[in-house]
Amino acid sequence: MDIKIQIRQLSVSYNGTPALRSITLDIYKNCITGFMGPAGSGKSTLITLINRMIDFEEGVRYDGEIRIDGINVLDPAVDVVALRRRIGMVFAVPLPLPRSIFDNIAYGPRLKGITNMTDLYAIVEDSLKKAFLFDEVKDRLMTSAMKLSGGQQQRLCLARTLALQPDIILLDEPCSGLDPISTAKIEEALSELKKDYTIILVSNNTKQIARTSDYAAFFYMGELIEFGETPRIFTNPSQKKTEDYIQGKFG
Amino acid sequence: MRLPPRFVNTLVALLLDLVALGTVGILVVIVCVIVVKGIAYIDLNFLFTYPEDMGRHGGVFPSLIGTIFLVALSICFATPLGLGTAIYLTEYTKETMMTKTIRFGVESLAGIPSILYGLFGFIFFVIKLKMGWSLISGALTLTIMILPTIIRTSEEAIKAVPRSLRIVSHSLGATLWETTLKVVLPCAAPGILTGIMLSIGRAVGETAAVIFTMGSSLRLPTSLFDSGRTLAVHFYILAREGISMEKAYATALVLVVSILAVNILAYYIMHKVIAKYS
Amino acid sequence: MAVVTFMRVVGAAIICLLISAACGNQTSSQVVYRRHVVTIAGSTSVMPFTEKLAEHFMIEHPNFIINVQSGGSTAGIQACLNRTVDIGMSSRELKHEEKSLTEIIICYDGIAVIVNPENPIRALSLQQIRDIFAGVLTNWKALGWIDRRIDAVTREEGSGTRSAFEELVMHGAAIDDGIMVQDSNGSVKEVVATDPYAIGYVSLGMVDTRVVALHVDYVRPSVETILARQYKIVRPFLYLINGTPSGPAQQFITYVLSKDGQKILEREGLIPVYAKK
Amino acid sequence: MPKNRAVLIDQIIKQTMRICAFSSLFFLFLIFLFILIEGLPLFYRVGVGNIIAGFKWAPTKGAFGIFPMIVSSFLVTIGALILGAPLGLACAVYLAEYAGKKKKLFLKPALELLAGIPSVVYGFLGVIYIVPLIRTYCGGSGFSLLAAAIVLGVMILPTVISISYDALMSVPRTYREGSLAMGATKWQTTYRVVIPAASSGILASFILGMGRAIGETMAVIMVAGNALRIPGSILDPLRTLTSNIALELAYASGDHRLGLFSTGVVLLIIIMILNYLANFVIRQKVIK
Repeated sequence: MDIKIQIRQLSVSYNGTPALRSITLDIYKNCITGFMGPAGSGKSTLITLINRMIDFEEGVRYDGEIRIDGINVLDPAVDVVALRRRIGMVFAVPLPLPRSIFDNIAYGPRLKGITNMTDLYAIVEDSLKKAFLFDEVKDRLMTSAMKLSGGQQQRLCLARTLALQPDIILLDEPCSGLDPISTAKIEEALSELKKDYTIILVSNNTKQIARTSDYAAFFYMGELIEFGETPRIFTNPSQKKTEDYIQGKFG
Repeated sequence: MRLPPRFVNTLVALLLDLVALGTVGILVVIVCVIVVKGIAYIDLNFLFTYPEDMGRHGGVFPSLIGTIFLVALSICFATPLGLGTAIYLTEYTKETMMTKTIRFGVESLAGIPSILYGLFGFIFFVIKLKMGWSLISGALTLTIMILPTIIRTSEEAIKAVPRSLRIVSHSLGATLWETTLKVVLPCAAPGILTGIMLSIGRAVGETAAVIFTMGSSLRLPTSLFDSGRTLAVHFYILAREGISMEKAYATALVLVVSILAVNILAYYIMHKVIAKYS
Repeated sequence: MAVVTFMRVVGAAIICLLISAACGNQTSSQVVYRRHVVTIAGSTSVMPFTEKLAEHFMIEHPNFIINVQSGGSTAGIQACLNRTVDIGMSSRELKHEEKSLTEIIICYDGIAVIVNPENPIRALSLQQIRDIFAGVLTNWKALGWIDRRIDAVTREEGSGTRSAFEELVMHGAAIDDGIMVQDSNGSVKEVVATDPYAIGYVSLGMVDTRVVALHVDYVRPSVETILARQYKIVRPFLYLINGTPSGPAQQFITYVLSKDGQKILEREGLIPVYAKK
Repeated sequence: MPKNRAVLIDQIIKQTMRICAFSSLFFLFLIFLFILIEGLPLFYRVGVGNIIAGFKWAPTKGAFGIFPMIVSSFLVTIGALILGAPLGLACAVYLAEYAGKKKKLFLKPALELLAGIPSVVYGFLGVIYIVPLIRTYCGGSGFSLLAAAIVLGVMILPTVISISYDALMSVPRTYREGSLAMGATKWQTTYRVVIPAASSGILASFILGMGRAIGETMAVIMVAGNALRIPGSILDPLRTLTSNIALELAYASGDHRLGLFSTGVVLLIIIMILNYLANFVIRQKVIK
């Protein structure tokens, strides 16, 4: 299987306090890689580095390499705007923009310069279908996205990300505020999407990682404790800490 | 003798109630006096005919148009500048010595009394730049005068836009400007509009800065370099020179009602926004 | 959605305004092209009469625009000196260094000393008036009325009426600092009309039923007494031109000095030039 | 990866915004520059003392003393504060502590609308109603320190109210709850806890109110009588720095005009000091 993202000796600190220590990790193409770990373990920090959203934090220093298709995205010369158009991101809280469903999803394509309404509609429809939301909203695409339920909003955010036609999708605890049914719908969507995309799912819900991911990584206190194929991690972890975490002894 | 605290408490509550109502009463009385005394002399004719005999007879049409032109021009100049400043201060830069200096400048401008704006506009635009007493001199002077209001309200409005929306926009590959234009400004629009409305109110009612920069010609200004007399200046001259009390009250009515309408609309929009975010 | 609409509306409104402003300018410049414009500025005393003359003149000559600005005699003289106006208006004589301008006397104006109609006093001597404005006489009792402070009102520094009054009445004595100051004929009249204890001085042409003009040294101020050279507080109203006037300006001046123009001034209570001669 | 067009546009816009942001400073600089250029030569020629401490203002005769106007400006301002400050503070306290939500919703904008009424309208109503009242019941011409103080007292209310209100509202809830829990009545809480805690903001509101009063022009011209002497009583007319400029600017030329700009310089300095003081007072609290 191809490696999509290579993380090499990556260290990050916030105002001098280390958040990630010398992480080395490979993310495979067309797979769901789950990042798990207790709060403050550095898993969210890691994904914000991949699309350089970390630039909006203050007092951050990082060191090391993240290579996507061989190009180091931590290089200061990298065009972050183009980078972010290749890497979609879904946040922990559903964050629709205060405009219509259609405009939310068309936001990314429009930034790319697509203005033709037929093209835009095709992209919107396609993205909504992939996020399993189209049937629920097809009659009210022009109504405000704020009126959707939490679960719908989160799928809208997923669809909005898909509309960018990215290679990689980063999901930062996307189901933390959702009910089990909404969660199931998103997980269903993800398992379909991995055919076309490389997905990184951050979650502190170990069961979700077990259900959905192909590979799993366990972070603790800024260190990568263990990484491997999900079934192995969950059935036969090589580290004591991993086992304790999976069994719910802390976290 | 010491009064029992509970009694004092009730007394004070009552007293404060009266004081607050009394103060609002001042506003009500002012508006009522103007409306009651002015309403009899005002009709469409008054608004759309030319004044005769220094304003003793006839209407206020040139002043009305002069006021609209003056205010529209100064808003057109001040809004991009003020909005640009607010965007720069909130979106494009971090708190540094420089932003502190800019904020100090804005605060200082806000504190300068209008007569000094008049003095400055007179010497700079009218005399040094040889624009004469004209619409353009008045508009440029007012632009500087209302700039702080627009900057401060816009800044407040922009700051109130949740950070998360910006983050989302950036994550979708928008540049800082695209984010500002497509996400931040639309969300902040009502607040910015409130600032513009308040500035309009201020500009319409201004006299001291206008009279020395735009002059007081009663003619209809037909070019940027024509002198003109705004409603506020016209009212000042009518009232002060005792030309016609009827016309003065009628002009005051137009002035006060339009300013109050703009202000009330501004507060209404602001209130809507507050209701939306909370 | 609503916000976006808002922005669009605001944007559209601003664009419309800009376009209309731009169009407005264009049409006006075309109009100006065909019309003759005469700019006149100066003394607030002369201005109302010039306004009136201009109104009549423009009815007869619709292709003329006469722009009348106040500003005061000194400002009018200055504006005329640096040629920012076609005609300057002055209600005081030119000083030595201003003599390069050509003076045209358009009429004569008496300065009336006015009191409120409630005031029973109808006559004062020049000396008494001088004492009042010099701050020597401060109570109406000394003049035979009630025991009440005299609220004298004067004009501000730079006013032509004030300098004429200083010359004709004060004879070099200084006007007291404690006296109220108003900045136009109209506002002086307004104070006198509303305050029963006030006394002030304005252009004779401004006197109407709301105030009473006092007899000075037993002479009633009027066109007749001025013509008979009995009423002494008189000054000329001047138009000033710098060099040769433009055609339109000359045309307006000719109109002002014509029988028609002079009649208008006479009706306003001023003394026409031909009568004085 | 090369920088794309959007990023370039972003840079251009950033520079444009920066220019906008500096425009305020530029305008402030221009205002200072031109008022000082016009105003300072006379200080140099006539002497600072002869202007600031001179008693005689007769610019056409070479006397440029504005001491009576400086004094008058402060007298009017203090008068306005005596009337406006307690009233404004009372309204702010009422709004912040006593008014119900519904009442507040109506009262706060209504009080702020007072700021929207043009100063000429205040002046006009002052001339029509307050001046004759003073003339009839107190004596004098009515055009007086008292009339100006009353009109300005009303005019500074919105400033005093809104800034005091903000200061009162920023007092933490826990202060009030602590006091009320100890059995204090609402008034005792307000008087002994909330107002002292908000005192710096309230003081700042008074200072900014002073700034507003000292800078007001048209209303003052209309009601103050504009005499050149320091008033001997509150019923005497007086002329402030602002009205001196506005009364004579249109007429002035040569040294007379320079004299008015000198008046402007003095006014500008006073205003700057007041603004700085208000800022200082507010910041003082933050540091604490």
